[in-house]
Amino acid sequence: MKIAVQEADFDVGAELAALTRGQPAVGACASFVGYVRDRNDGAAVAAMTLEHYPGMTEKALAAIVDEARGRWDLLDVTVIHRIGRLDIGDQIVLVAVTSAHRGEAFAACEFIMDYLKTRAPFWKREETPEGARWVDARETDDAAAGRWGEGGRR
Amino acid sequence: MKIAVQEADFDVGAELAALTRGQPAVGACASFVGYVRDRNDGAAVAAMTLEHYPGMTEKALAAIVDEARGRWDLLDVTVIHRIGRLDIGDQIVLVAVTSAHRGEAFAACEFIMDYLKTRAPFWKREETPEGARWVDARETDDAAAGRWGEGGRR
Amino acid sequence: MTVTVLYFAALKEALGASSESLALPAGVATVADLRAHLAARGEAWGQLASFKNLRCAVNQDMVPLTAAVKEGDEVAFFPPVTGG
Amino acid sequence: MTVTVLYFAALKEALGASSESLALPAGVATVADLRAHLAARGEAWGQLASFKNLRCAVNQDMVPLTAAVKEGDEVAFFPPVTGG
Repeated sequence: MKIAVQEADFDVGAELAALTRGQPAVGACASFVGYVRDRNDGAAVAAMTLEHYPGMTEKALAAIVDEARGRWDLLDVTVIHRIGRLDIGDQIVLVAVTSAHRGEAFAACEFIMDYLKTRAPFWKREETPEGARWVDARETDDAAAGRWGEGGRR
Repeated sequence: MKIAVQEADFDVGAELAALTRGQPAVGACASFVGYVRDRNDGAAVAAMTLEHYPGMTEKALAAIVDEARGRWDLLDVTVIHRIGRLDIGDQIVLVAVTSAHRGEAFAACEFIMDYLKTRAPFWKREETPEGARWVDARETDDAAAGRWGEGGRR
Repeated sequence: MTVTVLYFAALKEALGASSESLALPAGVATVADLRAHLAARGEAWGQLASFKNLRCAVNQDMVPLTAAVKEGDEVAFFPPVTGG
Repeated sequence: MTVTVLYFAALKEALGASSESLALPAGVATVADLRAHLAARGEAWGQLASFKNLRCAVNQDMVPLTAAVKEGDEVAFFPPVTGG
């Protein structure tokens, strides 16, 4: 398991290779990368800065990954989340999950992203033509995390 | 949209970069890679050979991707499926989907994999200690594809 | 009418054939008719009648066995697919 | 008792404070009590009482405002998270 919170960019190909190389039981790798978009909530975005809560961030991500490993039969998980100033098109987050079978890899990858969005202490501040603004939490993210309930697949 | 059926291996990092580079509207990229596992249905597997139906394969994959684009608001899709002889740990298939938001990217990526598993004319032949054998279709794959029904998210 | 018939994977091995061009007698109007016509050759071909979960495609689209067959069609028989 | 209090993101900006070590009067037993104690400072601090969807963590675990506060705890207040 690898969990990293860092300013530096990451190399998705290298991270997936590290998860799967020399792992003959791996049949499936589901992954997700989030990027800085040029628009959000109807406004043009020029760049953003990601603030976090050092210490709690790593702890929260580890707890989310542990919960995923308790729900599904996973082989390995990598979560990398960037902080600091990011430009349009920059990678923000990588979640990659390996398993013997695809269903578990897909479910766990989406679960980790949904929980990360509502439980990991990161905050985005966007730069727009009207000035900088803190991004508001979305109700759809709470709904996405809520789908997973207790025990059921979703 | 890129659909390829090829003997050559593929570079996941390069394929994801090609999908997202210079695309400022991309907020999410969900991807899946399938690998040759060392075990299947309780037997050790040494290698496998993938046969396909040339012509129909590309047509079936394009139809599956079109169906996904009709169901979700996607920005781009890449599907690469290898054929020929593959060793343990080799990459078999890549499905990568970009969208503005993660929910659509995840759903479409899993949908394409589920449909590919039941509708694209590929057949796996495994080499085991007891000789070569054609892999049997799984009922769980039919069930996975059936989840998507008509119209609903799943 | 004349059609091209293709066989894949375990079925190709069982029949010892991968493709053929075939002139069909009158009365062969559907894929199911074509299967029965081929199975009537006997020996290995008899397996076509009982092959488990036999799938078929006409002109590279998967179709049910009740689908029509026309002059010049490419008809393929194969087991359930197992890619990915 | 003495606790460390942290503020993040929009809340940090609104309060003009990022962290402080604070000796609490008797009667402050929960995070909600602590919030009321801070809001009573007046001016910008009054926003704490009405901050929309205020979240809190004690010793780096997200908890409800009803959670207990003990000597030496690290208590954090922040808006709903928006990472990913």
